[in-house]
Amino acid sequence: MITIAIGKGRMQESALALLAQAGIGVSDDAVNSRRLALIDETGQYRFIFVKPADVPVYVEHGIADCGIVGRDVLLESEADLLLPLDLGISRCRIVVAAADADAMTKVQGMIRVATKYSQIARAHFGSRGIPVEIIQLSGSVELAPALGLADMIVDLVETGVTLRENGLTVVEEIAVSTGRLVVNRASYQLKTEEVGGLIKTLEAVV
Amino acid sequence: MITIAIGKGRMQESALALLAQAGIGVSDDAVNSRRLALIDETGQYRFIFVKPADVPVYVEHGIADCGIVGRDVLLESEADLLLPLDLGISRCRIVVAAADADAMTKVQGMIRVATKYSQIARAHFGSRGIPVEIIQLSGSVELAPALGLADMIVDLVETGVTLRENGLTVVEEIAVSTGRLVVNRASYQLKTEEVGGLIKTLEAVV
Amino acid sequence: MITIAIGKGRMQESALALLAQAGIGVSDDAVNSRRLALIDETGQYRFIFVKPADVPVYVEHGIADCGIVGRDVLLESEADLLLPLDLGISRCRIVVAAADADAMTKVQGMIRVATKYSQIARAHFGSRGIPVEIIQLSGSVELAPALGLADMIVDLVETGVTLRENGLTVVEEIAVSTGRLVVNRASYQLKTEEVGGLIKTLEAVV
Amino acid sequence: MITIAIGKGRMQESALALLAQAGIGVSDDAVNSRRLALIDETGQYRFIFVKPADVPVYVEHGIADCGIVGRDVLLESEADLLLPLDLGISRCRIVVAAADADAMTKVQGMIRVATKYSQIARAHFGSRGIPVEIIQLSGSVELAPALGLADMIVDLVETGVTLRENGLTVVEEIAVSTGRLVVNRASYQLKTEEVGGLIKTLEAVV
Amino acid sequence: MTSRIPAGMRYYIGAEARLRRTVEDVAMSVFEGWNYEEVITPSVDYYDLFEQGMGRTEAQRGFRFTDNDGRLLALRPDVTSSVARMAATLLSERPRPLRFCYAAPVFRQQTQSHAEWRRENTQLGCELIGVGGTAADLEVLRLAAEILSRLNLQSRCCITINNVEVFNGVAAHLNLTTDAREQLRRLIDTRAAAELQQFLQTFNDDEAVAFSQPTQLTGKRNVLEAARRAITNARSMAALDSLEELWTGIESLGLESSFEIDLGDVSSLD
Amino acid sequence: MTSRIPAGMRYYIGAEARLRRTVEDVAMSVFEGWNYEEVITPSVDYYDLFEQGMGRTEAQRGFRFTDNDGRLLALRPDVTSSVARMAATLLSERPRPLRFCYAAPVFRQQTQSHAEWRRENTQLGCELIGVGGTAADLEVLRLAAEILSRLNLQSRCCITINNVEVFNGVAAHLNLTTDAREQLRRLIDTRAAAELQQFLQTFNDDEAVAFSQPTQLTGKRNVLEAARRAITNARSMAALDSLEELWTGIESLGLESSFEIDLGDVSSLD
Amino acid sequence: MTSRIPAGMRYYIGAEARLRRTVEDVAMSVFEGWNYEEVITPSVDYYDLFEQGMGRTEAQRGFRFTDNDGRLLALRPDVTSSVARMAATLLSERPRPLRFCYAAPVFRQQTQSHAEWRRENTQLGCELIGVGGTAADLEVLRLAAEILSRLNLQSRCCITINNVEVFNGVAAHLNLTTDAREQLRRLIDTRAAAELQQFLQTFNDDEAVAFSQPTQLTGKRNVLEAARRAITNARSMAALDSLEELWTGIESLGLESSFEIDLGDVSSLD
Amino acid sequence: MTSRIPAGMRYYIGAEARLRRTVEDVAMSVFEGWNYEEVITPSVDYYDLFEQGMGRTEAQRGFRFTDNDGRLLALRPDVTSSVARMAATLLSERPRPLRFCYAAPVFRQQTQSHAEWRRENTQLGCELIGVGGTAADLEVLRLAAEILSRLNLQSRCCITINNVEVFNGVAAHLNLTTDAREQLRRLIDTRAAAELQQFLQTFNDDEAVAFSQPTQLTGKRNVLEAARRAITNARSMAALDSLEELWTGIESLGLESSFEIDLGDVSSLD
Repeated sequence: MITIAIGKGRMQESALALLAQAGIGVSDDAVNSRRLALIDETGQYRFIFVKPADVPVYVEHGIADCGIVGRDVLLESEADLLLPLDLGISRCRIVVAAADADAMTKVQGMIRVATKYSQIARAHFGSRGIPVEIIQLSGSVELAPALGLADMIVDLVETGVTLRENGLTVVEEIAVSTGRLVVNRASYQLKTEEVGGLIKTLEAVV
Repeated sequence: MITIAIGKGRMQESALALLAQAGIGVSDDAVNSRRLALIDETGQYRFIFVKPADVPVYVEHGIADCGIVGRDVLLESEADLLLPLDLGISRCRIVVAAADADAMTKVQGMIRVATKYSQIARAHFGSRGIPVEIIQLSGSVELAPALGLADMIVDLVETGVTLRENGLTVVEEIAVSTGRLVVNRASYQLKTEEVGGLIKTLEAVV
Repeated sequence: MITIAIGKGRMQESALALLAQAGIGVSDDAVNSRRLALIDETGQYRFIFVKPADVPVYVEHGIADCGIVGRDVLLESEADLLLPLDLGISRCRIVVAAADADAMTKVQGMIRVATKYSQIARAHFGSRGIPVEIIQLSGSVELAPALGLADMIVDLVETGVTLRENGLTVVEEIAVSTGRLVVNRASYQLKTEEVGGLIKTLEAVV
Repeated sequence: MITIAIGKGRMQESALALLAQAGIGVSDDAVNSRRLALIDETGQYRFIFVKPADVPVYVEHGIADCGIVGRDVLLESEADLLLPLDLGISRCRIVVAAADADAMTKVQGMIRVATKYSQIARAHFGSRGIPVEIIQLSGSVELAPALGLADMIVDLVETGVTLRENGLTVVEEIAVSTGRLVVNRASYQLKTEEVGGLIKTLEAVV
Repeated sequence: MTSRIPAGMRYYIGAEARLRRTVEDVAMSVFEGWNYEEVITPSVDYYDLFEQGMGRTEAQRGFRFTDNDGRLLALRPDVTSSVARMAATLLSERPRPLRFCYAAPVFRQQTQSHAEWRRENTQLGCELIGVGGTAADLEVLRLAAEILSRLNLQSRCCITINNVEVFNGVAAHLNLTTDAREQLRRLIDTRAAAELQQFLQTFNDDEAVAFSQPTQLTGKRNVLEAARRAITNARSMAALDSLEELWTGIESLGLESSFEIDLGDVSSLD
Repeated sequence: MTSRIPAGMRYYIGAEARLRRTVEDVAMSVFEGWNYEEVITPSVDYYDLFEQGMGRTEAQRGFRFTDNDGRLLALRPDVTSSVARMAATLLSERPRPLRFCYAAPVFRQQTQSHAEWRRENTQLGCELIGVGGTAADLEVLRLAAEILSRLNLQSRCCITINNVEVFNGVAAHLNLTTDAREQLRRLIDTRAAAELQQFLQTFNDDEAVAFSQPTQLTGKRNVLEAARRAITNARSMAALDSLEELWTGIESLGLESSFEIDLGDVSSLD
Repeated sequence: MTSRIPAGMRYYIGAEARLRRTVEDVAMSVFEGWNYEEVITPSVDYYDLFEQGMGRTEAQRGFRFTDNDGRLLALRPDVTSSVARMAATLLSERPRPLRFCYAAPVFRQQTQSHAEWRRENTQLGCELIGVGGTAADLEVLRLAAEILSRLNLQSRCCITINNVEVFNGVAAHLNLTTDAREQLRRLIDTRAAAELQQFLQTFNDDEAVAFSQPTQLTGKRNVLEAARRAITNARSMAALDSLEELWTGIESLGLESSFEIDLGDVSSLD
Repeated sequence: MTSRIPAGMRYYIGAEARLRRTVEDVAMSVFEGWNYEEVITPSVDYYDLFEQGMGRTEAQRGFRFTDNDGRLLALRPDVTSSVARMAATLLSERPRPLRFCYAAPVFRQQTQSHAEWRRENTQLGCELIGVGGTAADLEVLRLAAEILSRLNLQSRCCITINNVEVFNGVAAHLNLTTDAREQLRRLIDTRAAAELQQFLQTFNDDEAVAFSQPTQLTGKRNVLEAARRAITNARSMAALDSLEELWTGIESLGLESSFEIDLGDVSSLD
């Protein structure tokens, strides 16, 4: 049996829908039961639901063999995982946003960037040779420019509504993020067939 | 005018109640208005509401002069702030918990500790000379032992219900946490009177 | 006028002979006068006589523009000098010597090497990947094996008589050493013509 | 039997005289025989004669159990040896000398110090907080100021004649140097009685 | 303050220490039975040695510091590099083959995975130097299998084999720049299927397809068959032949359940 | 890979570089007007110097590395330590007072606050060595005020003054161990009122009360009055007297709006 | 113990410090007159930057230490590398040419020559980026000459010019391996005539002769003539043409006494 | 370039490696016979641990480097410090006595003597923690003698014993400053008779005489008798009593030829 960790929230719904489409069904009752771990109807897969940022942790430590998680989380976590399948779900963009589309050239002195994604922000500005002060926040990043904490933010954008409501506009796109199937390195070797089977099953519906 | 950052959620309610008691009132309408910043009825104080973990960030950077935040957040953030007043609100405990009360002596090999509070956990076990593997999670820490990710957790405990529901028991208490008034170092020098006034006003009702 | 530093002793005689052959004469009286510095008969060159190991020092520091010194001294000093001419005088060999010609394969454990030339010895054994303990001596190196201080020595050999008298035989040759004309980098730029003239004059008799 | 290393030259004569006085005689014939090692007439002591700077090397490596060597050499070598007896022979001074007795305050910019004793010079100026450029020479140090290589020298002074002849005067005295009996640490433990005996014998004539 | 122990470091007390010693002794006795000589190499060595031996990415994970002459040292992240140098220099004239084994602590300041918590580990290994071919490879694999079996670990471990020339042949065939080659290597190493297909698509080359199906890179003999369908360049073909010969050897020893071929194991290149 | 610039480092281009040069020049010309000689000290110095000069906590924030002789060096986190050593050794025989000023980069590998993003800063300062008393203190304060004024910063800055002997006197009076003294210092430094009261309560000593009201430690002349009500030990009293004299001097110069007394500024002890 | 100052470090007090400031100010005002913008770059930067910019041999002379993420840092041995990166990344879209100047401390843990005692020096320099040709070269040379003249150093200094493409052309023509090329470079750099002739002899190539006569590599216009007699490869010829054009420019400005051509100045390659 | 191996490092090949393993195994089996548990401690630990455990002079000889959080690490120069910390913290509640043994590599960047060429050595040792007195001391001495005997080294070795309280008592009696105490320690450690007599002369104290005759510090029972003639302070007297009891124990076991008392062995203080 393979254990699959799924990020709670936004990702969970689309992941379960995709799995159901691939014939790996979990009843709604089960999902709502608040049990720690669920077994799918075929009895082949066991699911655990954790915070999205913790999916790579559970998979890296081998508690789960596989995980379904957004690319944004993966890039930020720098986890050492295999990424054999892009599930195409929960598509969104990781962007640099500011009040002014020309912010990059207009900011005087050091650019201050507020973000939940400090690794991604550091790599992005680093690869372009732009020194920035990165301010790590844990939420409501879009408020930072208006409150004067930062000149720009690096954040996830789905519809762009939140940005607009806070008077922000996209300055540049860093990456597109979609849900990925990730696999633990040892599970990939020791459960080659089961993991291979899951990949093929999901490939068929992606 | 002094800007005060308040952590959203659990802390917000008791903080606003305390402030009201001290004559610093903010109407419920204002709080519900989703405005970025609110001014109290006396016009002396401006409030911003951010994620609890971000309160030290806003105060350290001087965006807010003061903040109201739990001691757990302060210890974890290692922020360089002044702490002139213990507000006594939102009391809870930071504890080590495990399935077995004797876990500390029973675990074979390295102890694995899952926590949202990795600085606090590292300092606690470090000061006792116990090598541990700390696994940083972003939430649902109480699930980690049952899922096999960790032998113990370091977490915040208010009533103990969550622990009990997950079959965990307190192994030791690390610290008690209550809401604190924190002040930016520069604001303390440059706005000595206003900050001093706030402290005195709050002292009267603590 | 160009200042030339010459190593006292073995090198001095052959250097002065070569200079005389090139028309740069210094009278024996002058040499014996114990004066600090001598001017040659043409008045173009000034000579100072110092310990051979100090010739690179005087030239590197620009006290002398040029020097005449053995390659053994140069290799050992790691001085940053120009070496535009091999004078071919005072030819000798830098060798590894031991009581037994097969010492390299016969020594048990670490090889101990006594030498006045620790840089040369370190580079030689280092380039061959042989770990050795180098014991720096200031003289009478050939006694070290018989006294039990070292398994081998690295030393200068002219005739081989000293080695034989001490029961040593050459194990391998590291390099051939002859007297060299060395030039200070700045003098080479700032006195291009004079230095160039000296080189040409000497080239004619080498 | 105890092996004693003695520095050739200046120190050898006074050391042998002192030993003879203490009843440890070596015939002149033996000394002149150029043999590697000599046994004294009592058969208790074996002598080897090496360059003064190499005496600490032979004793540290345990090739000789004891050595007789000047304090100047010991300070410079930083050898890890026991020093149980000051023999009082070959007394001289280690000094800073310059053309001008007020050199220390008159030199403009960095002070350049030429010396054979770079460790001693570095320690001396270092302990007084004076930054100096130390130029390591291997001999004829007294010529360095006149040739313009250095502002001062650190050197050994016996009579002061050499200094005077080169127009130098003592600026300050660093230390007094006399011949010392030095002992290898292991020999001191493993041959306690013999070494103790030698010390007592020599103490009687010092 | 000094009650704390650095991150990634630990004590082994009593039974745990004994267990480590036992494992080492078992491995060493197996090695000795196969005529492997034990070697002990320096714990501290020049950083350049490891950069050459392991590639820059891995070597940079090591603890680094400068020696008295300013040269950069590293706390050994790897024993192989040092044994290889020893064989190539000090023992350059010793008759081949050379058989060496070792059990020694190795270190990393930055671990690769968050799950690799320890920064000090023991590396147990052997090197068979100066002889190639299937027989030599089989010797080492049998040795490894014997050690796992003596430690009762055979059912919980799976030994991965690969011949990096398969990858190298394809990379050479695609005529990649150093950067592109490194990018391809990383994508294969993490089986990043989506990115791989995008990367290889630009080449419009049948060979490229070989690495674009991560699930076909790992398995038993079938992996080789799948690879042969896509790969035609001579260098990779030779490597596949040699892997096949090795696998046949494994099968004839009845050891195929302990081994697995993984053409995508390109982590140790750089 | 090398397009990145290390965290906490930055470029200053054109106008920004010019501004820095201007600020330095202004400060230096003021210093020169007061007969302060410029000194330039080594950017790299022995770590021990800074540990002695700044205390271990601050010194350990520096970039540290070893020299060719294995001694620990630090990239200067502070200029004062070096000037003090120079005065005490190289210039030990120069007639006092010595007046020195400097403008030099200083470095921290670990910054104290998350809001201090930069790890390389310029320290502008002066040292008046070999003379004490109110006149000397006033000279330095007037100098500081003049520089701020010339840079038009006087309205945005407030210069904090303190005499650490006030704290030292109380600590001595309470007869604290080194650890307890350090704990008290940290609590005062962060104005941790709750912890302070708990800590001081165990002493049941009127003196202790002096530091338990954080809001009474910072202000103008009133701070001294409040302190006098609690403190009676001679050492602290003398320090309060000297602070009062200094404040009177500041008032007589009409500069009291630029200054503030802060008895709780004990950050630089250790 | 802390009275000592590390080897190669020193104080500059009073007049000496003032002199340094004056020299910097003079240079900066000349640079400004030519529209060069001042830049300040980080004192601490990634070691890799310097290895790329200066070559490994020179970069390894720097003070090196690790950052919080384990990456290797160096105390800046050079400003040029950092300005080049800034131009290529942060300012990649600024219109060319870019004109930058700087005055900043640079450091070496291991000095190249025993006569270079200091390990901290000030590098004064400028970079003209994004424009080539004789006019650009002449601009920088005139600037250098003007600064020397303003400092009254013109009679005591000689500015060496070279075009490394002369060497590169010959090395390419001889089809040298990386190691052989480096060996040749070192022999030319030290004018090791005996070793050079031995080295070049194996090539039996007329071009090779060009570098075998050290005395013919350094001088005025005559150097070019001598070189043309031996060198025929197109790459070196182009470089000689461009050097000649530059020299003609120098002559037309009457500055030839301050300059010297040195085809053997290949120290900065690697 | 990477053919070189760093100074003070070496390989052990075949027989040499086997010999080392044998020596370790012999020692460990003796330790086990006496109920000592093996421990393995971190090869890399905080520098502060070793500074506290060994004294600054010795600790500074270690290889040092910084961790990701900027804290200074050292490559273990010593195992005792780490075992002591483990006993005091992690095992603080384990019933005493604790018996631990270890065999582990230790490192020094700067060796103390030129004759100590190696910078990596193996430290074999044991710790008996939580029990004092002659019986405990004798246990450890018998263990050491047994190991030497099992290795056939008893005739070539001599185990030195001392009780540093003899020195400490005298230093306390003379009321020395930290610096003077350290100076005295060094003079005794090197038996610098001339300097010692000069140093002690200033005290005009009979006790001082005890250490001024280096030849009387090392030997068998007679050393204690000589010391008793000069020393009268209670602290030293108690230490001499305890040494005498220990020596009597050694004699009753007939082991006095393997041991020597050395009151001058004060190298490990600081």
